[in-house]
Amino acid sequence: MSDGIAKGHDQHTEQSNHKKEMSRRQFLTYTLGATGGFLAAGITIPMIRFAVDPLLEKGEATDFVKVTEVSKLTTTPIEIRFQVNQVDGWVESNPELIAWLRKDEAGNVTALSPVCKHLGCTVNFVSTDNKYECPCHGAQYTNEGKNLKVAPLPLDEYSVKVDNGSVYLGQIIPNHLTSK
Amino acid sequence: MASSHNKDEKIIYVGDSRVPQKNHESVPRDYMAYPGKSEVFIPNFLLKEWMVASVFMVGFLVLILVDPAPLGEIADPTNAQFIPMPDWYFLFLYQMLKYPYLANKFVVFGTIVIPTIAFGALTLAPFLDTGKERRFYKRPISTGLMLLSIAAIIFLTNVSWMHYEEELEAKGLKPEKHATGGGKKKEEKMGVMAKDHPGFAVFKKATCVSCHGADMKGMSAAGIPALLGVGDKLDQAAIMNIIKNGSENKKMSAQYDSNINNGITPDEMNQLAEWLSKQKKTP
Amino acid sequence: MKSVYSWMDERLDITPLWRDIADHEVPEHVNPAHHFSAFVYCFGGLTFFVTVIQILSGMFLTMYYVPDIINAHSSVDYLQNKVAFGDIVRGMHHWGASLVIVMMFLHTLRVFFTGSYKAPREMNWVIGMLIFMVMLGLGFTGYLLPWDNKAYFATKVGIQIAETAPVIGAYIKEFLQGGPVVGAQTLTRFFAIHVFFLPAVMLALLGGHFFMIRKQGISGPL
Amino acid sequence: MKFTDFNQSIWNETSAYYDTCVIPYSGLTGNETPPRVVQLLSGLKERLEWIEVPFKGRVITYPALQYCFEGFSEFTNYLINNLRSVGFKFVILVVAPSVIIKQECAFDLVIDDRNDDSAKCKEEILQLWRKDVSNL
Repeated sequence: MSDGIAKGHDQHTEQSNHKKEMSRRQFLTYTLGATGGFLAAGITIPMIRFAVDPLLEKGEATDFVKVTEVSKLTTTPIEIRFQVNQVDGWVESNPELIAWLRKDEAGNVTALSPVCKHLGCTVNFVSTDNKYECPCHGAQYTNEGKNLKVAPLPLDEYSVKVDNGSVYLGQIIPNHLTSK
Repeated sequence: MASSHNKDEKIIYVGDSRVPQKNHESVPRDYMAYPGKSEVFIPNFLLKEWMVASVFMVGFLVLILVDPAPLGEIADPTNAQFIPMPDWYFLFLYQMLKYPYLANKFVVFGTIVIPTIAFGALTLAPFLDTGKERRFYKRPISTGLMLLSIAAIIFLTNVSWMHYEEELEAKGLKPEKHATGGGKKKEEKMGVMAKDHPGFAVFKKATCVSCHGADMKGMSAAGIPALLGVGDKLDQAAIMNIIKNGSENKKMSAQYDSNINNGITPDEMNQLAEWLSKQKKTP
Repeated sequence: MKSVYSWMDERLDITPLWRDIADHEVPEHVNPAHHFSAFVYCFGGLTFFVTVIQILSGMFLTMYYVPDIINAHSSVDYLQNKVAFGDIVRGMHHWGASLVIVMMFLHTLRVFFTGSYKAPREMNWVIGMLIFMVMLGLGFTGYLLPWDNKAYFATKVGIQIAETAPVIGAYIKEFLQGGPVVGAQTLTRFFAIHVFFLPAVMLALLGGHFFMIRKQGISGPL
Repeated sequence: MKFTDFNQSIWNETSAYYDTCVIPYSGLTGNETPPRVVQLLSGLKERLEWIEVPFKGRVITYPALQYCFEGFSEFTNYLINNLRSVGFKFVILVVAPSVIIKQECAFDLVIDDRNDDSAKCKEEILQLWRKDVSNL
């Protein structure tokens, strides 16, 4: 762009010593470009790094939290307590969550949230009945979380990721096991 | 460029067909009127400007790295201790309001009349100072007024700043600089040291806890200092002295006897002082 | 690059525009390479340079900043201490605010003492003074935004001073505060003024300032 | 849930499910230093959470009793009667740690240092509810 101007300028000003002037002019133009680049870089690099910081931040367990090993799970659900450290900028929270994990016959890991869909009490798994039962108003759920009594909806699940023998839990999602 | 090589091929758009196309090239301004060597703006002169800008920028970045922008505690409208200070470039206006004929009943002079006259005169300078003469030493009135104003601004700013520093000292305050950010980071690193020392057990039993707290962070609002890092400032003997005789500013009274009465042995008190002297910021 | 330029030039005829902006001669008396004392002519350019830094760093700061009395302080604390280079970007904006005033002051003095404000450049001087006032306004409104004690009390004093104006004082106060106290509504107001209104005015004035400099040229040697 | 989570229409719809009322009791005497008060209240809060979280859909926490006073037992009996008349079947007192209730009172359950454990405390409440079913 500046080349264009420089050239245009040449044609109507300096006539004498054309060739020499060209090279000097070119040199100056390049130096100008370099200086401009230095100025621009000095100012914008910190700002751009500032802006893209969230991309470069190590995503340490922001989405999924490791809770246990697959090998420890059976077809009978077990209770696991875990903490999620949710940091959203300057808003930080560390809620403790409970999940009931089991491995079904095919080896798929499922994790249910024990919050009763009736009024929010915490349900427990009663192994003798092979059911989840709510202590408050007697709601019952199958081991897949399907609502049998009292509760209007099946228990929610956690999204589960299995990686290298470890189980990772993420967001709470509506139950999709029981619709199958 | 198309325009310079093949003039015929170039299409010139004229927004409204009724407007005749201007044919004259834009003519660069002629500075031949001024004696001496002139220089093209791009690239020769701009390069020099940008060199200056580069030096300026490096200095600017160094300033930023050396002195980070301050951030005080979150605004607390009930904080009666805080001395309000405007940005430095408003200080001279602020200081002006402290003088009797520009304050209280006459405050309009200080806030409106004088600034309006000053800024108004400055803005209208070209219409007030209409002489042809441009050299400042041949324009004694305008130059004199300007120098006087500059002197007044410097003087007022300086007085205002000195006054602020005196006030800070009188109230025993420190300007808030990095109240939250930097401070918090350091405090988190600074925990209670040497927890297995017997003095720690004594500390929890003794009267210290009720003011300085089990986390030893004190209560800055009530003027109770943190004991974290106390070993950096005081040694065991000095700490014992404060426990026995109270602090120098009399905010803390002597605690030794009441602790002995509570069943803490003198040996344990010594352990306490020794343990406190081990509370250093860096292990 | 060149072919893209020619392609555009063919359609938009931008070469004359560039010529107008860039293709002119600069006289010896403002060139520090000839007389070192001519460095005083750099202040205007440096003011513009810092202004560009202010605009850029301000734009980037709003990626994290929230104009709300509960979150403003934490967001500034967060962007300064937790975000990479946050201390530099905020430092640029904070110190740039002071430097732009210094540079503008020096530029004003240079123009004053060289008598450059005289005919035919009176209008440009007036516009320059308006820019000065807009800059002071930007400084005043920007000061409140971190919502720390210093910001809060300085603003309170500033508004009290504005209140002393006869007749309209109470209205100015109400307008600036946006409510009965310096609080949530003041902060959003100051934010809007600082980020949208004053910069818009300033860009318009700067445009006028530069247009006149190109049109009238720099003032001649003394 | 907390009493503040209810308005008239929510209460009209769901009151049948909330049959257990929890009264927090801090048992302050006035002798406590501020840090001690903080300690007591945070201990009390922790105990309340043992109950409030797992039994969220059945218990309601009412405003607390803060200071100990003469005639505690008469007053609480009066309080319990009134609460029952609103429809609560069970009234549970949750006491701050290290505070001891010496007087007799008619609470269905008192959570204090004797059952100072989340599991034990849950078990006691379940037992209380089961007793009710067996009474029917």
